[in-house]
Amino acid sequence: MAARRRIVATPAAWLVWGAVIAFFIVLAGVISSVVVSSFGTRWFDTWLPAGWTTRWYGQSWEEFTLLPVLIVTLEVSALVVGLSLLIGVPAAYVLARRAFPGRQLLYLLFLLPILMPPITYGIPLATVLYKYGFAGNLSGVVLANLVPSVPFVILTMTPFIEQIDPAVERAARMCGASTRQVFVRILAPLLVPGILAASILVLVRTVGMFELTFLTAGPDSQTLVVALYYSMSAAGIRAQQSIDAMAVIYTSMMLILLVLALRFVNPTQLVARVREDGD
Amino acid sequence: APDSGGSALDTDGEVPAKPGKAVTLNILDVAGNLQLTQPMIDDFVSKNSGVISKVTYSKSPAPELVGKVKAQQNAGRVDIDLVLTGVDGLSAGIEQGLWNPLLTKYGDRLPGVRDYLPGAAAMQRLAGDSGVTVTYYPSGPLIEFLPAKVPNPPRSAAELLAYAKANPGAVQYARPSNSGPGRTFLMGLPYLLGDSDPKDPVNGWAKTWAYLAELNKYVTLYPSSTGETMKNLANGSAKIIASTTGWDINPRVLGTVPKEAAIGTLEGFHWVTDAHYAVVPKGVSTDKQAAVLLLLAHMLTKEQQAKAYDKGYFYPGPAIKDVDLSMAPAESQAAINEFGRPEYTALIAGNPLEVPLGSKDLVAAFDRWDREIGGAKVSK
Amino acid sequence: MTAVVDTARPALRHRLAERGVDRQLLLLIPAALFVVTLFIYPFLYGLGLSFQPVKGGPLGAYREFFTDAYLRDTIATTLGLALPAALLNVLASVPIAYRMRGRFRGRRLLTTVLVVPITLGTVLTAQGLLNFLGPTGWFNRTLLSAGLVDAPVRLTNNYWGVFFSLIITGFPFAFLLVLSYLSGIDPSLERAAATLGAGPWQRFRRITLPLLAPGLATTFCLTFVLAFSVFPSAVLVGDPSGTTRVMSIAAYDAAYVRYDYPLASAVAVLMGLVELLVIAAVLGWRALLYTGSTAGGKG
Amino acid sequence: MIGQFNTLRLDGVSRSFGGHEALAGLDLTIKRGEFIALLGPSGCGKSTALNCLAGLLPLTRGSIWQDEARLDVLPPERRGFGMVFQNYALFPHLPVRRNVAFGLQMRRVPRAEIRRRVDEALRLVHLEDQAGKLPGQLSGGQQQRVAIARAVVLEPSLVLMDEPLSNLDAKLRLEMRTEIRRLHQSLGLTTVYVTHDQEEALSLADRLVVLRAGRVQQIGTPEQLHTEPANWHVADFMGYRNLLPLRAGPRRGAGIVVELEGRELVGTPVDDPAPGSEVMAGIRPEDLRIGPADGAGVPAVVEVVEYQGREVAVEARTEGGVPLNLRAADRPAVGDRITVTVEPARLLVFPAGGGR
Amino acid sequence: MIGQFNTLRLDGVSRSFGGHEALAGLDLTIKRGEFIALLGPSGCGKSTALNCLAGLLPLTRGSIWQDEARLDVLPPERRGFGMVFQNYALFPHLPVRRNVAFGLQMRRVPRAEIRRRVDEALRLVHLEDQAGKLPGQLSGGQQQRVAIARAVVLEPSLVLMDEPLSNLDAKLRLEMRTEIRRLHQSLGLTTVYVTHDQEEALSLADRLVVLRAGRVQQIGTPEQLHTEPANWHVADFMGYRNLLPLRAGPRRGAGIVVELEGRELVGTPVDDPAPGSEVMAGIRPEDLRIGPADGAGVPAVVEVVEYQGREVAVEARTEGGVPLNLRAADRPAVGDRITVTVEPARLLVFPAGGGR
Ligand SMILES: Nc1ncnc2c1ncn2[C@@H]1O[C@H](COP(=O)(O)OP(=O)(O)OP(=O)(O)O)[C@@H](O)[C@H]1O
Ligand SMILES: Nc1ncnc2c1ncn2[C@@H]1O[C@H](COP(=O)(O)OP(=O)(O)OP(=O)(O)O)[C@@H](O)[C@H]1O
Ligand SMILES: NCCCCNCCCN
Ligand SMILES: [Mg+2]
Ligand SMILES: [Mg+2]
Repeated sequence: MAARRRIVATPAAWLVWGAVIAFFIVLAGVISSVVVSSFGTRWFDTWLPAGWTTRWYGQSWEEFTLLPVLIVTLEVSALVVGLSLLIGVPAAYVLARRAFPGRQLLYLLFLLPILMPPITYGIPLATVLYKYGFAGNLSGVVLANLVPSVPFVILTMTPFIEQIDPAVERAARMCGASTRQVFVRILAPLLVPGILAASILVLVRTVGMFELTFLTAGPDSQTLVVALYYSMSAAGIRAQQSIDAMAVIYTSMMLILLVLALRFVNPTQLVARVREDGD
Repeated sequence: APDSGGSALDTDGEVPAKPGKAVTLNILDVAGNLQLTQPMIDDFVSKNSGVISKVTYSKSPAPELVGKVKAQQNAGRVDIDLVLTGVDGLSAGIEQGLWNPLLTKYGDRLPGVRDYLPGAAAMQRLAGDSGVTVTYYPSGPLIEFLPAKVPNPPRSAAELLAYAKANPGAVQYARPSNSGPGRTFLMGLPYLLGDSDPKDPVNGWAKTWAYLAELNKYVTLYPSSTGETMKNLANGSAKIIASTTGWDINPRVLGTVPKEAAIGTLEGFHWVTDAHYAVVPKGVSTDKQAAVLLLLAHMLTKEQQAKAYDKGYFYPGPAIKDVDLSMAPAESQAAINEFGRPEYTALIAGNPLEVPLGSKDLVAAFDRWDREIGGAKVSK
Repeated sequence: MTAVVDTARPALRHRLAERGVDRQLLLLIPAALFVVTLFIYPFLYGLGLSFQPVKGGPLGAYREFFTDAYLRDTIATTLGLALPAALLNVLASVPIAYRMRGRFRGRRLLTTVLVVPITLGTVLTAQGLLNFLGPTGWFNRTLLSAGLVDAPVRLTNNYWGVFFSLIITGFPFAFLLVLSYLSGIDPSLERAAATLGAGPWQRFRRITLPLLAPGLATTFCLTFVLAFSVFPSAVLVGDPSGTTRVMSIAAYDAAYVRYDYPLASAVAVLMGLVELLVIAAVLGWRALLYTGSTAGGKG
Repeated sequence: MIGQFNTLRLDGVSRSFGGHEALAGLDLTIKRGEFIALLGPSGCGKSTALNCLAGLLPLTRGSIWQDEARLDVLPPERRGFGMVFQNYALFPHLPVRRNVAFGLQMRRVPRAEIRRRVDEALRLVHLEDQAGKLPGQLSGGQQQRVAIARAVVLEPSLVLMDEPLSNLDAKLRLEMRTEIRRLHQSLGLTTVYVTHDQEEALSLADRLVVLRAGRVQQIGTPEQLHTEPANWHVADFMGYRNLLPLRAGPRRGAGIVVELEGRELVGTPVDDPAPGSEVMAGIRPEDLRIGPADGAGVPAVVEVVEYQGREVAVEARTEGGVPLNLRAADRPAVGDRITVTVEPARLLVFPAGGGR
Repeated sequence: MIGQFNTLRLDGVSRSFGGHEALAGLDLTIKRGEFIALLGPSGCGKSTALNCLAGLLPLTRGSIWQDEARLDVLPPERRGFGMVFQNYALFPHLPVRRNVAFGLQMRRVPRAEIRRRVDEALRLVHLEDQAGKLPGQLSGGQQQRVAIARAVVLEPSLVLMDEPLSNLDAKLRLEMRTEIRRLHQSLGLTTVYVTHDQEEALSLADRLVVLRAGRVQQIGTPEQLHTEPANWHVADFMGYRNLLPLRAGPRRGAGIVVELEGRELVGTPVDDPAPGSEVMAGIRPEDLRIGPADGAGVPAVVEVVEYQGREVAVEARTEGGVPLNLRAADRPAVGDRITVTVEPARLLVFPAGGGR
């Protein structure tokens, strides 16, 4: 429609698109400078490296036995995302829909783990987990990562749930749907954008969570970030390029996870809306 | 605490000469030491499968080590059997009482400790009985530059300051708490400047702090890692950086610094040495302790120590006497022959060796540096 | 007898239900249990630790924090980074997400690309910023060779380096959330507003924004928390002993360099407290807003 | 799930919102197979009553019994009722077919049977062609029909319908009305039906419940309500458009005399209004007869004439300024002078305070 | 903003969704001050037409002209129309008062005047007491009234109403209907009114537009539509509930003969059906007369009797199985045998294919 097209061309629009483009330029520069560097033999005061190689990747791969590390990372993030949704969404639902005494207090309780840096509770948490035999293996890493993830899900999901018309749920109940079925059949599909957003956020946080993972991981349950932080900040000499290579591996893995996540959920729903515009 | 009983779970008793049955050893490296010692360990395991059936390696930055070991010890389930660490992790652990003082009772099972180089022996004294020095190097402080850009490098601390003044932004060292060369430079200055007590950063470093404050006026940037300074040297945005023997050779082998980069020393400098230690946390079973002792004894033999030459990572590397480069693996010899510097032998022999600060003093020095030098930028 | 039971019990249940207490609250149990067992105990332990410093009595660690300007100032430094960054992330997301609602070719691609930076992680961002914006990076090279500047612009190892990294990692979060919240708003409301004479700006300002505001508040809180606890990039691309010495660095130093756990806990508790104050302000404001279904009627 | 029942008893069912009583003490016994209509003006509590019955709103007071079992403690999904919502409440993410199938899936009906019953239900509401669309792509009336299909496809023991036909056109409404009755009978349903359309209520229901401001005004058969409204509010709602505030005169036989602008009218008293008290006289438009200008009745002037097909609706005003609504077969002109009369049986006289 | 106009011309206005043509080539000229009703079955495109006019849906084809200015290129907010949405589309975050005030605020009306006009509008829709509530706290009918108030408070040059009374009770509907007409007249509005209720359309509109499946079937005054439907679809929709598929016989005078189960009936031909062709005979229920079992008309048996107040609706079936809908003043019993007759003027005979 002509009227709509005109809106697109307003100065405000130019400003927005300009900002988007600037963001993309910086982003592209940031990413490609790392990728280029990770494939460079040596790169001093020039536009591009002197030569090209893949040996930095080979090196990191061997040094950190990355294959098992990647598998562990995948397992941990899948479990954490799944469990935190399972635990967090119902709680978010109640907090969003119901008014009951103590609601504010509970909300605050759920807020705390996100606010507190893991330094405060990481070591005692690890001690508890070691005591009951949960740490030093996958379950410990998962449990520890759930501590900030569950509240994260609750916080992100609450506004999404508030947006859904409660009449739709009532209708489902009248069709005989139990609470569980209302969740699975009605709320979950309507909440897909929110669930997706929350999962991605939790995923990123989990894959990037160094402290809690390190404190609770055993030799077989290290995730990628532990290796990455090592290469980045441990004592000793490491070629810039091998850190770049690690960072590229980390990012590629996250990208793959993102793509996988989008495969399981229809990608259009990332930005879909329940009621489509008339147009 | 977990249910105990049986020798595999015995942690305090007599350590047998050999483990009852082959053990799995979990090794945590927080110092980058495995680059030097993993071939030694693998060699041992391949020859002694009856002692150690399998080794798992994990790595992490040093600071978090204490928290992890503490959490495990508090819970009574220690699953890290051997830690390879630098001075920082070692002394932090000693302060927190994390390490098993193995050498008090079983020092005689490690004949290699009697053959330490004088510098390594000094480093071993820092460890008391809590750790065993496995690799050693004299470190620095050195300065590094590209001869093409700095034809007349400074030869003393005063000249360095003058150079910095003449070329603002050209002199660079990384934040000491994040960088080996950075802290070596810091700890080396009191000797260079003739401070009253080079071992007391709070009361004995008057000249050093004054010098650093003056230098700070011409330093634009303290990167957060040595790697950054190396990159800046290579790309020309820094002209003179702080370095050590290892940081001189290894990055040029790796190609992150041009081969033609040169090193210099400042007049009257003392080496501030460095070492890596093997430590065993309290709470590791006696069976595993036995295996560790056997392993360490193996690592402290000459043939094994020769592997520590590596590619100059910790140059020279071996902690015991009479380990010649010719005993090292061919690859290692080739790298050092190409990128090493013959003058190191004389420099090492001809300058005094000093042990670094203990962890408490070092932390105090970092803190003061952060406040007065790095943090001074805020008010500018 | 039975009659009494019959009328008394349900009556209580009704009274409770009227106050919002019924079986549905059981859904909270897993999450509450989880947080209590795995967070509260360890957290109280840390809290307790902060009151047991090596010297200076129970409040010694706190006193140390507030009397030492080098520690105390980290609060301002952190807020000075986190507040503008979080604000910018949220504010920039809104118009962009708002534009993304309409249908146009390539919307999905654009959205996906905007979300990609989430996957970068702090290390790649830090490396990339150092490489790209550093003194000899492509950015400065371009400026220099175009003759726009004659010395490299310093954008790394200072405030701006950290700020950029907070934008690059934080913006996609904010954008993703805002876009999703936005898509939940009934488009017929804006149409109704249009027929009442509201132009695009008014529609946005009066209808969409108020309905979006609760989501924006949440988004702000989340990005703020992420920015507030910034650690690796404050070290890597910042100036960790000076302009970007944030609270988490102080806490980290205390815990992992000085092994002064009581002080570290105290700093961490204060971090939480400062965050809580900001968030309480935002959520308090949110509580004043309309937070309900964003549908406009039936259908 | 609870199956068939013999009676459903609402016992003092009440519901407040904040301080406001939206429903106050509803007593009603519904027999199996009955068709009950809840009728009343907008905001009187009809939807509230339905929601209470469905279990979607907790009661503030009162109880609901299904035979001897207490029902109000059960959650909605365990009551086994079907419901058509006033605002449709369709599942926006499911296409029409799956909206309708939803309840059957919940009840684990075999796939083939679901298919058959959904097809049947869609045919019934004339939406076979729209089965694949999402609710957002349907017109208002189409959405409403989906809502109906979704409820009846379950053949529930009790069907609750909240103005299910309000968005349909007259023709379709008649058809759907017939369908609903057919379904009610053939499936042996029990139905509670909320409507604001008295005609719909009269034609469909076995019994009507008239509500006003949350209170029951009258419960009775369609004929009772139509001919013997219990008070003038009910009368007002049941189509007695002319409600004249007058003063009661003496009784005359079974009738009562009231006076309008000096003319005596005889009416039928309801609820025994005291002589001399203020009363409300109610007359339906179709019960007012138009006579010539010099006729015997109350003189008035035609003000508005509205075309309504076979008849016209006339608004006239008496000399005293009282507006009257009438029907006429042939069209008077605006400004015509007429006289108006009414049969005593067709004029009801209520106490003015009336209502509960 | 565009102010008053003299004519508004829709020129081949069309709108498709995907392949489906929801509105096809609507030509219509609306004169200032006119009251137009859009009428048609559910899903026929009424809301679509309204949305196109409002600027909420881009046209697929055609154009809209306001006097000589092209209108369809303007965004909705620049057209200056008011609209009542079928689904209300109330702003959920604003209380009733501020919902109504919204448009005035957009037009920068002074505060005091906003207050006055909003109060007035709320009084008009009987919502003075609910002014402070949020839409979510209102009943369906109350919400609909807010939507009406919100649109008319602007006194716009054109008001578009999409079934604005569908959720109101009969009494309130009549009142609101009167209000809408009063507003239309006193404010000099031009109104386009979508409804599915023919009675509403007949009584309110100056002209009616009947749509079917997106196409205009007939445009005319209420009387034209009521008495002279252009084809049997319109008739169907205008209350000719009995539509009998028959075969055309010979002409008889102005009339035409059709045969129903061996009995000849005379009707009025519409659109000149060819003798011998298939035709549709349309009769309103109220035009069928009931005679005694041995009377002259078509014999039938009473099947359903439905109470409707003063009259009853009767469904009867002829011997040949054809169902007939009738009205009766007194109540026949189910199973009664009757005969049915009709006046020739009241029986319309259409070609069977009819419609566009
Ligand atoms: N959630 C609520 N909060 C406050 N008041 C409410 C709420 N729901 C309903 N009410 C009020 O309760 C009264 C009864 O509402 P209800 O929906 O039962 O009316 P209704 O009879 O169905 O009307 P309609 O025919 O217009 O749909 C109304 O005055 C309404 O404003
Ligand atoms: N967004 C859409 N996508 C696809 N089809 C649509 C969409 N909107 C409307 N339609 C279809 O267009 C046709 C006309 O719809 P419209 O809403 O104009 O009907 P209506 O005459 O207003 O009906 P009602 O009286 O039931 O409200 C319907 O068949 C409907 O299914
Ligand atoms: N989120 C904080 C991650 C801390 C990583 N520690 C790195 C050690 C630096 N020496
Ligand atoms: Mg209602
Ligand atoms: Mg419509």
